[in-house]
Amino acid sequence: MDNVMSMAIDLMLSGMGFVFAFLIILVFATTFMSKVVVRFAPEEPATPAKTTPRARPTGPASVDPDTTEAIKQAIAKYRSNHKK
Amino acid sequence: MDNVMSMAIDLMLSGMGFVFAFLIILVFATTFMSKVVVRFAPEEPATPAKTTPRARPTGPASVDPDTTEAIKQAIAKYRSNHKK
Amino acid sequence: MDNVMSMAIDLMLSGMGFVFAFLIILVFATTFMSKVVVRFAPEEPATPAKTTPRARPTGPASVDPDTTEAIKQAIAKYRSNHKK
Amino acid sequence: MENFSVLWTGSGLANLSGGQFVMILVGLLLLFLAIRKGFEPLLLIPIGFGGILANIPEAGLALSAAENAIHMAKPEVLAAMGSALEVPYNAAMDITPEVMQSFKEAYKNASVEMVTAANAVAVDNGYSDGMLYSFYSVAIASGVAPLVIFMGVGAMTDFGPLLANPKTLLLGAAAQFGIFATVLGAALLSWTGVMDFTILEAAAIGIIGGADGPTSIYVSSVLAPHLLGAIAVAAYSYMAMVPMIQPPIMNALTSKKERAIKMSQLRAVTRQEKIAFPVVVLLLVVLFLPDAAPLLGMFCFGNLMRECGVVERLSDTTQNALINTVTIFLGLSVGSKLSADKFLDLQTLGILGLGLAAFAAGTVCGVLMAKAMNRFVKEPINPLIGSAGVSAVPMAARVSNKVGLENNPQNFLLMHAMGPNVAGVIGSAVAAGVMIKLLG
Amino acid sequence: MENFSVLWTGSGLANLSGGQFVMILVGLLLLFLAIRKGFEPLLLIPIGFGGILANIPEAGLALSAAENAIHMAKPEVLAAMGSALEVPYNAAMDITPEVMQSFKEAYKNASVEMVTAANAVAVDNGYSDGMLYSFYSVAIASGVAPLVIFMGVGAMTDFGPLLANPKTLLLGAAAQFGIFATVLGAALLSWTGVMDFTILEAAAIGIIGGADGPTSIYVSSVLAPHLLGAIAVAAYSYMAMVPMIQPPIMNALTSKKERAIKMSQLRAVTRQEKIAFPVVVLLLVVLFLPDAAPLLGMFCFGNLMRECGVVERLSDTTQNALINTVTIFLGLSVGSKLSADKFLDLQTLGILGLGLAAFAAGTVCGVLMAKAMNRFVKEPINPLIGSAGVSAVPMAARVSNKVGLENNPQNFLLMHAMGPNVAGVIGSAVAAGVMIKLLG
Amino acid sequence: MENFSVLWTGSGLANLSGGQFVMILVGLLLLFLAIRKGFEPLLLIPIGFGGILANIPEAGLALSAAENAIHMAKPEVLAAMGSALEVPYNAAMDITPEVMQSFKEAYKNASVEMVTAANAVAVDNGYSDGMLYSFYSVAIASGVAPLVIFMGVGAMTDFGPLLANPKTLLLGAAAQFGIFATVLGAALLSWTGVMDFTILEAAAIGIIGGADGPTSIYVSSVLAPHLLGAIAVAAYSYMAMVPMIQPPIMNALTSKKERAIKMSQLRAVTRQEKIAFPVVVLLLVVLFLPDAAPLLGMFCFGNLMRECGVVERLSDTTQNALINTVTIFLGLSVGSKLSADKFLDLQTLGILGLGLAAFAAGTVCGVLMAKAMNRFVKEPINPLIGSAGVSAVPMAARVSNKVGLENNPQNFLLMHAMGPNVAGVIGSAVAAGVMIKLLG
Ligand code: NA
Ligand code: NA
Ligand code: NA
Repeated sequence: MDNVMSMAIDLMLSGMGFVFAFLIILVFATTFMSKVVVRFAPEEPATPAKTTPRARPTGPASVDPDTTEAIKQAIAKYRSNHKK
Repeated sequence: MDNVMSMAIDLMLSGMGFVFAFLIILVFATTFMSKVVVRFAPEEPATPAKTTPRARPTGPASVDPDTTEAIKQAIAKYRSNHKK
Repeated sequence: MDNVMSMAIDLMLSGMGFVFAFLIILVFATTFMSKVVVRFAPEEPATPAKTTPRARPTGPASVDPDTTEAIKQAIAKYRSNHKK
Repeated sequence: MENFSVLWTGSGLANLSGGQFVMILVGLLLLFLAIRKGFEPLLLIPIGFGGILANIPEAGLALSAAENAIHMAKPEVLAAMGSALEVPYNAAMDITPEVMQSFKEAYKNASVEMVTAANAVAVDNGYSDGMLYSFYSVAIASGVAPLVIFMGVGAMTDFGPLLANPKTLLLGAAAQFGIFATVLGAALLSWTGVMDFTILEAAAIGIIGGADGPTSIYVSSVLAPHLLGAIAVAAYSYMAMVPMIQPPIMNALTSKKERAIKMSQLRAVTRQEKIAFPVVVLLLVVLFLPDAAPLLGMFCFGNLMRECGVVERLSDTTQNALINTVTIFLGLSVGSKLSADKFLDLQTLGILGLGLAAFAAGTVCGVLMAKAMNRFVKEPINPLIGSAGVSAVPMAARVSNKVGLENNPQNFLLMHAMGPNVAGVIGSAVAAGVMIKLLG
Repeated sequence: MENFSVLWTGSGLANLSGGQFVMILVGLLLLFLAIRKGFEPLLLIPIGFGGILANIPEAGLALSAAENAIHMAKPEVLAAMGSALEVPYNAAMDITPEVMQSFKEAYKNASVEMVTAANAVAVDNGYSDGMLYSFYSVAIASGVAPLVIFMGVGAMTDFGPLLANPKTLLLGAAAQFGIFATVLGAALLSWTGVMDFTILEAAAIGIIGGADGPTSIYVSSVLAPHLLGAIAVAAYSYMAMVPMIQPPIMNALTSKKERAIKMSQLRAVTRQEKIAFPVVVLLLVVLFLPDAAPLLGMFCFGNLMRECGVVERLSDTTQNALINTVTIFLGLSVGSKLSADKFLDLQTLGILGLGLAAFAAGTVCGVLMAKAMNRFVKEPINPLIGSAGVSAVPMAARVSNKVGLENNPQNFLLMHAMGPNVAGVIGSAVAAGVMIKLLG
Repeated sequence: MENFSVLWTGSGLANLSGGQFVMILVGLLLLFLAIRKGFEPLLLIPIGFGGILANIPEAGLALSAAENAIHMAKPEVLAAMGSALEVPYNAAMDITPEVMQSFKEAYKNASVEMVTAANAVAVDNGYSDGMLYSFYSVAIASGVAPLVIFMGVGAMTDFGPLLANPKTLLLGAAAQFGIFATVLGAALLSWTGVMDFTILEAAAIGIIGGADGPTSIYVSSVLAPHLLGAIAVAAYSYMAMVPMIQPPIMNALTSKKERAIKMSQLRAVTRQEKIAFPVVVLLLVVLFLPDAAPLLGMFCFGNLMRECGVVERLSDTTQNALINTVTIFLGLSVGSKLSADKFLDLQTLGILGLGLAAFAAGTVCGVLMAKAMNRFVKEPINPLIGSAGVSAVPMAARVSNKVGLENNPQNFLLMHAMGPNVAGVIGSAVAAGVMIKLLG
């Protein structure tokens, strides 16, 4: 029994220590990564070029965002009403 | 051979007996359940409150049913024409 | 080593031979099949009757192709914009 | 060149047996019926295609690694297999048809441990399980595919019409007589010496009368796996032929006046009742028939997901991607049982004949039950909806509706027939549970 | 008639034990909470339903073939099982409760080889694995279902708010104290003799404090599979109760002024950062904690599929058909662990109590960490977002937002709270990795 | 503290070998190519990610339970493993690198029975199969994942252009020379002593020239599983590089005038022809090449589901949820073969070089075949569509179209090139069948 207690304390200390260590390193790594990205790979301006690698099955550019939004809402509505 | 025949007769009697017994009990259980439900959990009026527990992903209330119906038909049409 | 070489040559000869044999037979079989089909099962005219065996979930005929195309594009657009 | 002779001696043309040829034609016929005649295409296309694949000579797609090794009959491999399967054979002996037969028999009757050992030997010697055999093991031998499909069917079933008129459950009960009449018929064929069926085989054949694909496959995978191919083909074919089988019987057993009975509109059913119903069925299964728990449990689970309204994404997947995926592999797996040596047998003819009798008997009892009930209930029942009790959802209900309209163009029976129709699904699952309990 | 007596003696009514009755009520309660109260229905409906199925008397759905054979206790089968499991028993001996117990013990402690042999004997004698047992083997014992769900969660997670303010990762770290405090609590109960938990059990219980379903299931399947049912039920129930558990704690630990702190709007995050983040996390896992690789690896993989923008079809399937399918079978499998003999135990009470403590402790530490950080950072943090560090995505973040709005109707904390919220997912996966490394 | 030292000695940083470091960079490179350069992202993202996971030190994600136990090398466990694998070792002996090597060799060459026993020992001692190893077993070792993907590809393939001009099948045949030329090249490297390939390995490498992912994976899983990682990476990478590899060859082999040949519009193809075509292909497989039955059977089945028009829900699932799910696990499984000790080998360099040669040789033969055919047919063929015969659907057809437009802005070759393009899929499946028949 005593053994379980001391193992639990050990587990808590090493566990919390490790969790904090890992996430602190992650804070630094993330911050560093963001700086590198912003420096070396600045976000391309929002032109069609930006989305080249993105899979665009068949979508032509002729549908404006408002229509898209309307369809989006309609579909959401449709789906929430469906199969009731 | 004779054995198969008598086993089949036994199976028929006990099988049909059990099927009827089970479904007759189910008739009573269902009828009773319906009474209980109607008594203790009357259908809430058809207000939005009714559908609270129902998962509504993102659907805003601003799309009227007619639009929904139009979209629904359009999608059905689209899907039936697709990949021919 | 020599053995590998001679086996590779054998594999190439029999492999290319078989591939050509199979696809040449397929050319004839396909041509023959097309003739049989055109002869005995001529394409039904492009009326609704044609699509009878095709599963059409719910799509009524009241949505015209233009609408379908618009929806199609809108959906494609919506999908390509989704989850950016 | 040597390679060409290997290719030739291993080709289908050089090995095609008459049985395989016939079975390939049967597969093509199933595809034709499915595509051109609309016979249950969702199942018959995978079954038909799987049937053709299973009969490709030398490909061994429907055989296990050990069966493939036995078929290839290399002396040294056979010797190793022999020690695993306790067949007295050594590599110096001739490979006679009797030797081959004794290996096949030994494998069929071997214990799990011996089967495992034989397959290990086969894999060590470079053989592997055929593709369809793998599908069958995962999808059907484990029992999982019919259960998942039953869950999907549950998620697609609306019990509203049944709840509005619960006494139509009795029509679903009566129509199950088709199942047990068929068992009796099979036993009779056995008794009279026309054919030879064990009681297990008779029961598995009987379930065709349940008019419910997954139930048929589940029961025959438990009671008589070797008949599964013929039973599944018979079940789905006759379900597709319901519009031809039922109307003459319905017309013969009813008077014009009975067929014109107009039923009052069904009451509205609340959402809570629909949620509670699968739970009630489940509890009755718990109390009375644990052996129906896998089938009815998954069915009720699917229906609860459908009705509870809070897990729509699970319900959607169950009704679409999941059931479709499982249907494909279930169909191919059933097809694996259409190999010539299993299907081209006198028993198959018996199964096809008895299956037809089963549908007819179920229809008869459903209609007669409705007529009998009319003596006791005040609100009369149109006996045409009795035939829908065989299940074959929703085909049988549509047939009721169609025959009804022929007699009274204002009389729409569809919703009324949906009650006994879904009751038939429950009824045959109960019958399946009884048979597995008593024989399994 | 004999058949009727077989049906009766095999019925649930004749065999229902008190424990099974109670567990069926528990299953119904879970269904009620899920459907009427909206308690994590996606998981609790399959779990509750699976729990009922697992407790159907005589159906043995949650038992392996060998366990079913032992339960049925036919002398000749038991004798064969005895030789496989090294239990001294022959068919002539009486089957006393002690004999049954010794078989159960022997099976539980048997080596893989003996288990295989026992199941082969059972299958040879006509027994088979129960449906839920098969689901459990494939979905959970293999570890695959929680990992696939974690991949799906990764594909549904937006790390944008976290990337905009990476220091909120520390809130996610602090809230993991709930996990280890619970381990300590379980050890304390053991030490004081109130209950009896091994360190493995204590650790598995602690992970409830991670407020993350798949992580809890994964860890308990590795460390303490026999507690999996209770742990999963506790984890999902308390996650559903986050809106009740957290607000009082948050209000008690903060001043009105702290709760009204307005946080500045988050900066925009570029697509490249979102793509790079899962790779960065993966590389840290590679360098520092290989034991978290399955969980965090699949999580990062899902997130990379989401963000990279070139595999949208894979990402869509991961977020829909795949995660839904796996959720269904995961839930039913968890339900298989709700059998009366495993669940109705004093330990379950302890687990439920400790789980509640875990959530409270995590909340406390998250809030206090936020207050502590305010002493060091110049841009003040509203301590209400600290509670979101327990994860329970997105419920905990919504609670932060709601409590914030109660104190300052203009203060929208939702996006700010999403940072610690998803950080909590990473944090508990790291904690899981540490525990598996040190104890697994 | 002891725990910290356990965590440190088990961390990646303390165990990362040079080979693992390099392979993680390779994985990152594949991710980069997939995301930024659009190189076959659907496969290369899972493969690259899986490759990184497979090289996480100490995590053992790509190893079986027994391999993990051997790697951890606890004396008492090794002793038990030794008796299962017939390695002379007892717990008192030193664990030298030679001992470790002899265990690894023994496991690699063990019979199925010995492998089973070794894994049972490992599981009894607390080891388990790595996640990626499990995925590989289920997805690839069973052969099922490439077959299901092939079914999906069949369901996405339109044979219309091929049916309109069946003689383009010959272009698909000619381009398969790439496969056999590569086999010859690998044999030549072996003969000259530069590298060492067996005929099985040479054949598996050759299939890269088929330019068809699932076919490559299927063949190498049968003939040379240890090369599967390198072969799959080469196959998908070169497929992505088709727009770079092919145009120079096409321009070098054709005159300006040939490239400007305008082809007449394709005739309309009826629905019945499209339905009959997969059945015709299947029947030819039945008659001539049973060993191609798994690949071509599933391909034709998918195509029949697509075209028959009565099972659209099955076809939809096959093309979406099912193929996407399988792609994810296939990719991760392939990644499991990118572990440093398997991939960082001189053979991999040979495979990459030969793969490039294979694509080039296939392109050359396709173009030359088209030129040769022009001597015999009256309706001239633009030789640019010959290159599409390598398959790499639809990339190679697009390349034909693009090069065509550069020479004649009015000449749209896309539909004409789709014929040889899909013919190439059939052609390489036939070649795969021949190689499996003669060598498998
Ligand atoms: Na039925
Ligand atoms: Na957490
Ligand atoms: Na090809």
